[in-house]
Amino acid sequence: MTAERLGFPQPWLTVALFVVWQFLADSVTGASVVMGLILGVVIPQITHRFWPDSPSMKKPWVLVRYLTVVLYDIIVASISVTILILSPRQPRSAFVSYPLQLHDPLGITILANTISLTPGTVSADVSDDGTLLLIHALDVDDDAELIRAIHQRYEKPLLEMFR
Amino acid sequence: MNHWLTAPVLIPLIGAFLQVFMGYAPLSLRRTLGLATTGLLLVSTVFLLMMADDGSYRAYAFGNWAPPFGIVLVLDRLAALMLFITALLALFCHLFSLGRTDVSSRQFHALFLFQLMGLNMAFLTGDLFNLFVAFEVLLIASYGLLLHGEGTARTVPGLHYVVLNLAGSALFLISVGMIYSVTGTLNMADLARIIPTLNSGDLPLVEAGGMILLVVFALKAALLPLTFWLPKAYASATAPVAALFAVMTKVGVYAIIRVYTLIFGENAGALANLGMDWVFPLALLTMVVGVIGMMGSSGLRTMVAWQVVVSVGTILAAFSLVSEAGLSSALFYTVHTTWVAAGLFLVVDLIAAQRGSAGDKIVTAPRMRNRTFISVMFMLGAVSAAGLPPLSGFFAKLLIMSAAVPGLQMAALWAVILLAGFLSLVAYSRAGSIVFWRNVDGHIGQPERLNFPHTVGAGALIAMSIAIVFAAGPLSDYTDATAEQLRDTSAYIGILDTPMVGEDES
Amino acid sequence: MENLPFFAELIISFLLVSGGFFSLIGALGLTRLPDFYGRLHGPTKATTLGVGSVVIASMVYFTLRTGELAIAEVLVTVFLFLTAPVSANILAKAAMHQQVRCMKGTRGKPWSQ
Amino acid sequence: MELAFALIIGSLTFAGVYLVLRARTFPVVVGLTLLSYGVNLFLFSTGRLMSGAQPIIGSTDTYSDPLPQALVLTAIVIGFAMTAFVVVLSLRTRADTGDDHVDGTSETERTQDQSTTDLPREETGQ
Amino acid sequence: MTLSLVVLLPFLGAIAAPLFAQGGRTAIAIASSVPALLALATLFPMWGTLAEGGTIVQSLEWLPQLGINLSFRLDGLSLMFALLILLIGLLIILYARYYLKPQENVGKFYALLLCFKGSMLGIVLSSNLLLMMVFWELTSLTSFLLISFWNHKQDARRGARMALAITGGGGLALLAGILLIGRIVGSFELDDVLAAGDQIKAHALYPYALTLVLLGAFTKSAQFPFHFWLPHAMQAPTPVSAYLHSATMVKAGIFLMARLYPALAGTEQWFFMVSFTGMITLLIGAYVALFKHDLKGLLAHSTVSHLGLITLLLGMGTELAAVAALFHIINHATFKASLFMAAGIIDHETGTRDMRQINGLWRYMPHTATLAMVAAASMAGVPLLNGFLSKEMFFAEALSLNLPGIWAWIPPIVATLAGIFAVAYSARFIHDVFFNGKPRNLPIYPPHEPPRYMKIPVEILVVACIMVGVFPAFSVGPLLQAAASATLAGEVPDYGLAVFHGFNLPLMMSLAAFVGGLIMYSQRQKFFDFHARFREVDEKAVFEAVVSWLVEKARGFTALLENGSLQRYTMLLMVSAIAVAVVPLSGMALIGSNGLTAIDPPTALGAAILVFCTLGTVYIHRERLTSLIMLSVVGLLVSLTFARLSAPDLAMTQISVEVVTIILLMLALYYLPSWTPTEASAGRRNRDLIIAGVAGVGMTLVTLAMLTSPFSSISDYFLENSKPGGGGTNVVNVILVDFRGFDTLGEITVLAIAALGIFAMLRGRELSAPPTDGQGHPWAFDAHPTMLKQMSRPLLPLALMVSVYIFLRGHNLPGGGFIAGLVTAVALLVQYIASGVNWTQARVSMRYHNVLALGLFFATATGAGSLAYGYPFLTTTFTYLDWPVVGKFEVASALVFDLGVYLTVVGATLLALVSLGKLTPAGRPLTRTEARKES
Amino acid sequence: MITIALYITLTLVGLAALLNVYRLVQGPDAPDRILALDTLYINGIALIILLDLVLGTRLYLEVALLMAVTGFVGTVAMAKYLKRGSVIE
Ligand code: NA
Ligand code: NA
Repeated sequence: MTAERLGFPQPWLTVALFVVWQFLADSVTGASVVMGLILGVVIPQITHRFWPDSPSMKKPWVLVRYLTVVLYDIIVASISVTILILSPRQPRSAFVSYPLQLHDPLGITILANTISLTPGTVSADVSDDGTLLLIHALDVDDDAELIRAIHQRYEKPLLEMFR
Repeated sequence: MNHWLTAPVLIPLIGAFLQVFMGYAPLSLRRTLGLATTGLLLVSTVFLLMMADDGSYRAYAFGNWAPPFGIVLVLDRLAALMLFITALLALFCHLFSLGRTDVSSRQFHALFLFQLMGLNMAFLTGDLFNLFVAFEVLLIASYGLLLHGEGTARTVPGLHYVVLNLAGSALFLISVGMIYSVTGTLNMADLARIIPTLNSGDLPLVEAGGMILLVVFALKAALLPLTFWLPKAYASATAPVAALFAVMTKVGVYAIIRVYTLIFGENAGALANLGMDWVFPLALLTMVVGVIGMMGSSGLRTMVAWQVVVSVGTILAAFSLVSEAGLSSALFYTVHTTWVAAGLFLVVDLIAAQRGSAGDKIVTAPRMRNRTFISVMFMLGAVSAAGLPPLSGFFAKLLIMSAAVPGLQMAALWAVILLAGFLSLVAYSRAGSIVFWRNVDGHIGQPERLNFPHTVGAGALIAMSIAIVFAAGPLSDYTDATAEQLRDTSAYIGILDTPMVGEDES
Repeated sequence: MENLPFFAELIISFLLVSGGFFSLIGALGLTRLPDFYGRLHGPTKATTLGVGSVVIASMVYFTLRTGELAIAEVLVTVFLFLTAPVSANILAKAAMHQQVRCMKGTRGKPWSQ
Repeated sequence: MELAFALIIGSLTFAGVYLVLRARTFPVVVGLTLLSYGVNLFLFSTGRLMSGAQPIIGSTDTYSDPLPQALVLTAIVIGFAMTAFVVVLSLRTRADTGDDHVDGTSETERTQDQSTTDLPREETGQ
Repeated sequence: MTLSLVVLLPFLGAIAAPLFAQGGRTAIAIASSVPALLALATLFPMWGTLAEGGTIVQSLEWLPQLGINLSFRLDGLSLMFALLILLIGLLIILYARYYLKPQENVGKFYALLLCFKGSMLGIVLSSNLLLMMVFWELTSLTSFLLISFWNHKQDARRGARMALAITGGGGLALLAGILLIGRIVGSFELDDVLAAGDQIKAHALYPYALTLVLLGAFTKSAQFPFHFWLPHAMQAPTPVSAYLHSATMVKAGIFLMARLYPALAGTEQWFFMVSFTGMITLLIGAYVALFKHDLKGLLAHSTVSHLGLITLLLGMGTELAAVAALFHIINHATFKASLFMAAGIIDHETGTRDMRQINGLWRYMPHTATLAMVAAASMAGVPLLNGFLSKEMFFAEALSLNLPGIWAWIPPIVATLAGIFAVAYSARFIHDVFFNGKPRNLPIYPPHEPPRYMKIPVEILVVACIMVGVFPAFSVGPLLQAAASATLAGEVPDYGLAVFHGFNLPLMMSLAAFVGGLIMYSQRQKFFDFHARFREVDEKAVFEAVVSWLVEKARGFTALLENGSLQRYTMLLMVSAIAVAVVPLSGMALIGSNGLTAIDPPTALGAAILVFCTLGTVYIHRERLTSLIMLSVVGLLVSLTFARLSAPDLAMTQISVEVVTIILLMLALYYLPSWTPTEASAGRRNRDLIIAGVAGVGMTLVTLAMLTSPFSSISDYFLENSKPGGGGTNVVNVILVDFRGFDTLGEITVLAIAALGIFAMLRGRELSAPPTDGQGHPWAFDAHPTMLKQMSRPLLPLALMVSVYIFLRGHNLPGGGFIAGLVTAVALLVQYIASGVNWTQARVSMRYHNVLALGLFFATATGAGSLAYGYPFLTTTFTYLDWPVVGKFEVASALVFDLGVYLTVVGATLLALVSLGKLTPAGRPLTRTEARKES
Repeated sequence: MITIALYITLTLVGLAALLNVYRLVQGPDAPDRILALDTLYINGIALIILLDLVLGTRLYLEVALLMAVTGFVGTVAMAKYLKRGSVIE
């Protein structure tokens, strides 16, 4: 609340925007910093009403670790998918319903995205009550194993961040 | 540079976006502002008319960029005349729209003013591509106005009108491209300067471009065979809109006159008088088809719509005589027909409002209220439109007929004009006697009473056909001067040397 | 284009070619895999990754060539990585609604929308 | 290069014109869109074709003609406005006539109701 | 300008008269006679000059370009007619006072009557042919209104329209004729025309001119074959018939022939056309008159016949004949007017005009009877009455006309024959009305004499008949002399205006006619039986049938062309464009002097895909979604093409417009069928394929030729001045916001108008949407999927930032207000897609109307700002600032203009698409759970 | 070396685009086509960046950025149409 009055309705967003502007400006100069700050403050003022349930994130360092893991997995995933695509054998596809422990919708979304980007899985749907996540696995034998892996590797850190 | 030149564009533009701002302000306020805008516009055009009458070309270079690089507005007699015709017409149409038309949508006044902005832009611009933009402005506004109003009658004609004009715009761009791809310029004066100097290898593209451009303008002007979108569209539009549209076809005519006197005129070397040999016969055919349409109309609105077609044919026939006299007479006739046709649209609307379910249909109905006033208005309009003395139409046609030089052309022109006059006389007298005199007993639910805006709006425009008679001398002096000025293309090209602000000091 | 150190050129070239390669793989997946849900995997990963490596190549190239930071390209990749899963998700939902057939032998079945 | 480009414009024009001549609103709209693509490309090409010659001062040594680019940008915007309008108008036509035929009704029906319109004459008694 | 006053007075009266209508019939009658009296007073002093054969011409310039001037001329001829018009006019006014019923619209009647009088005076007094033309058509119009005075009567309406069509149409022919004469003479002034007689007759255009002029004259004066309108004009109130259709208007044609006699007469063509027309008319009129049971019908046909007689006289081409014609004009006017009035009285008093009912009125109204009988006798040509004198002259001329051989006999025989009929119908008028037993069931019985004053006009006229008949030289001699000299424009032959010329051949002919006529009347029953064999044609019905036929054919023809098929109209447009372009392009070199350049494989591949998808869009256009997907591939590739060919701004614009267009079409597709039925026949499809094919090939060739030909444009100027003059390195953007900023202003206006138009078009409309999709699946339930919603949240701030970025760099690098605006718009659209209209609308603080209006305001205001510094609209300025930390940066007024563009784009795009999104029928379940609850 | 690599990459991406077009034409279902379209957009992005590299300029980068945005939005709109009919409600 006070944060809002200070003009930082979504501090994390302000930070993010500032960083993004530096990227857009291709460099960190006086001008880009000033402009980045201005926009970082002004834009949330305009848009915060469009993000009512803005994230309340704890332990941001966890995010960093998480991201590196994901990036690594993406590469691996791509290679495995590549092999699969090139290999003649029929893939063993399955639809798996994943029981969610996360409640924060953003958390769920991040998880779903991660799943879509990593080993042969695409998150196809989230139940309206946000308890189930439907996953399509391209090539998997053991659904339980898949669920466990996802929980260990992704949902845990996310649970740390969004609790 | 004289800033007044921008007035006819800026006044309606500003008026229009104020209307948008005030979308939810009380209607009375919006009306007052709207009328004030059109009134102011009329004043400014009168001012420009007087200014232009010194016979010089005035250029206004936007952004202080010298032509041909920047866009210029060019004021000459022709432009001033068209501006004035439009502004006067607009004022009375706008007046007429108060009460019935402007209540059915908050956008009406804005669209109406945007329409005027587009028209004036088209009349003033000295840049070919900017002419395209102007056309788009006035077209999109006209789409909005045409579809304005309750009911579903105008939807399909509106769709036809829109689709055809979109295709037309595509053709416009193609022709502009063709011309630019050779001449490398868009400024009309510059084009007029360059085209006579082109070598034969470059001609085909430019000529083709010029011809396609003619087709585009012919579509706007509803010249045969591109006529048939018009009657249903105009007949289905609300009265003030239809009346205002009386000038829409004239924009096409104006564009033809401007481009085919200046760029492809007599001094265009190999491309001199491009396409005029197509226009003359088509114009005559347009008149014939138009008057047949009048004959066959089952409603008064349709009849007047066809009258518009006839008048387009008449103007272009006179123009394609390719002579100063012909041009002058064409302009004189334009003044007359624009106002009178518009007036007729409004009068017909009054009639329809008096006849209950019979509306504007040419059928018997119970005796209408206010018959004397309305019937006199109708008769004056009809007599003038049919070209009978003593009203403006007669003198306009007389000028056109005496502009023709003896020969086959003259024979054809006279024959068609007189035949058209005769048939429209028959058509109007038939329609009038059925509508006004053939009454069945019974009474009409609640006929609308004549109110001030309606009476004045319609009356004034019809009265113009008398005013023109009294002003015939000065008016034809003006149109003569205009024709003379238009044929002196070198003077127009002279605008390329207009000094920019700051230049003349240094 | 003026010369860069061999090592840089090598990296850039590798990134480029692998980028093209992954794009092609994505397309192949889209072409070869038997059912829609299968095909969904190709683009979401391979093609995106392909663009990713091309982007990095370009960043490296321009940074080295101009000597000043050239990082704006990152945003393209970031954006793609953020949106690709969502596209996949909503497409999957669309497919399930359309009752697009799954390859035989698929365990489990899509939800009704 | 020129040949390929010419063929592109030709095919866009062909496609556009053919679809514009269709009887239903939707193909007509698609046709108009294609036609405008073709026209925009044509207008753009009146400055002739160059690669890597973007008219941004200092970015190269030879610049392509910027004027057609500006014109096309205007044309695209206007074309967009017009497309939007005609799309909505086609919806309203559907709503008002219950049909998505460009003439509101298919030709056969129209010719029927035309023949039934009666002709009021003086001598037809009241 | 006293003469113009004479013409003007009646019109002024016409305006004034109705004001007296309240004062009753007498008041208005008196008021209406004032103009005529004043006019007479004005003319009177001029008699002096005319007596010495002089003419008075007064002229005032009006429209020199047309050669039409307000010039009037008074000479013998015009004076004679003017007097007829004025004097008889006075009598008519008096007569009408008693004829009209109080409850009738007397104001209208007298106003019209005066208008007519003015027009008629205009005709006879004009000294400029075009001016005369004006009045000529005015008489047609006023007579139209007078005939239809009782417009509740169908016959009146029809008769009026017929008269208008014939005389008005003839007027148009006359106009052409006059214009030709003007061409020949080089002036429309009567003096010049009359002086140029020989020149005219020698000219190649003379035959046409004469024919056209005579067409005018014959139609007006009811000459065969145009005579039929006159009898039907008798539907008018009797005063009108008496005035217009016997005394004055119908004489206009004759007047014209007399007026132009020196200019046109005296040639073979004149002789044959005029005299033969006259002869036929003379006979037909006389013959038919005998069989009319309607009093006015009889008189009308007799009028036709007499007009024919006068025409015949003018046609003969001899001076004496001309004099006779003039003389007969006077005489006919007097006796026929009085007869009409008498007929009117009878009608008035008996309630009918049918001679089969009207009998033996002598016993009831001896006074009227006497008057009528005298007048009728004059009509029959009984000696000592004026009719006799002119008829004698006519007979004499008919004899003196020396035609070759057998032809020489025709005129006298015709004359005598006509005379016989004339006597016969006159006899009938007398006997069948006033004697011949008792009246049969008259509507008004017993009839008696009319009011005293109603008879006065008749009395005066009858007296005139006798006076002229007995003392011709004394009564009309001078007037006739003056008129003759004016008509013949020079020497008048000496003609004896004596009552008795001795026992000569003409007298014998008169006697023959007299005896023959009486015999014919006594034997009338035989003739009636004979005549009854031919069924009479009702010209009104014929006319009406012709008009209806015209209307029907016209309607068919129109429906044939204007068949309401957009496909045809578009086809016509395309074909026209192709047709006009083909001719010039046929002479074009396929490949220009620059020749072709090579293409690299990837580009070629792209081009191939582009062409393929374009044709694909057409090929599967009936599967709408698929064709739409194809379309967006095309859009994507067009964007790539722009990038490939050095147009980054266009590439960005294209791609962002593309997506909005696609969303738009998706929105639309929801309400439309998802597939297109096969509408057209194979023939139609092939036709269209050919048209499209020609267009495509044409554009290909044009492009090819254009691209390979050398080119130079004004653009170097932009490249040079963009940075120094416009302060930007992105030349395209500088052109848009500066060099051609006015285009951009127009462009955003278009965008704004389109959005407003769309909003207005959809306001308050509910569109019905299909319950299932194309394959018949019912629509899914969850409207706003979680993942999409979540992703859309951060998207908005990011997109806004990108917009700012693209906006700010636009002036120097690819980008700008328009693209930035579209990015913002798209980002907001994603909010609408992901979270719905209500959710988003609740969070948008400003009405899109105002956003776009604000945009227009910014653009215009920046433009107007320069006016303050005396620079033209849209003049831009820029400067460089150098701030600590920030460093050096540019501030340009063009940026504010671009901000206007940005706002307009955002406002317009969203207003359009959102008002489309709002159409969705409310109350659809938004989630699966909701849906389950409902079911 | 980079030049060669560039042309190899261009060819590979070109082939990829070709295969995607094949899928787009082939279908069989609307989702397949939309997926193909989405992938084509991503190829387009790659091509633009490659163009930048070929030309040695970064002026076309924003085109790629916009393609990323619009490609996503277009896909979403089409997919939502398939599911729900009304893209905006
Ligand atoms: Na009798
Ligand atoms: Na588009």
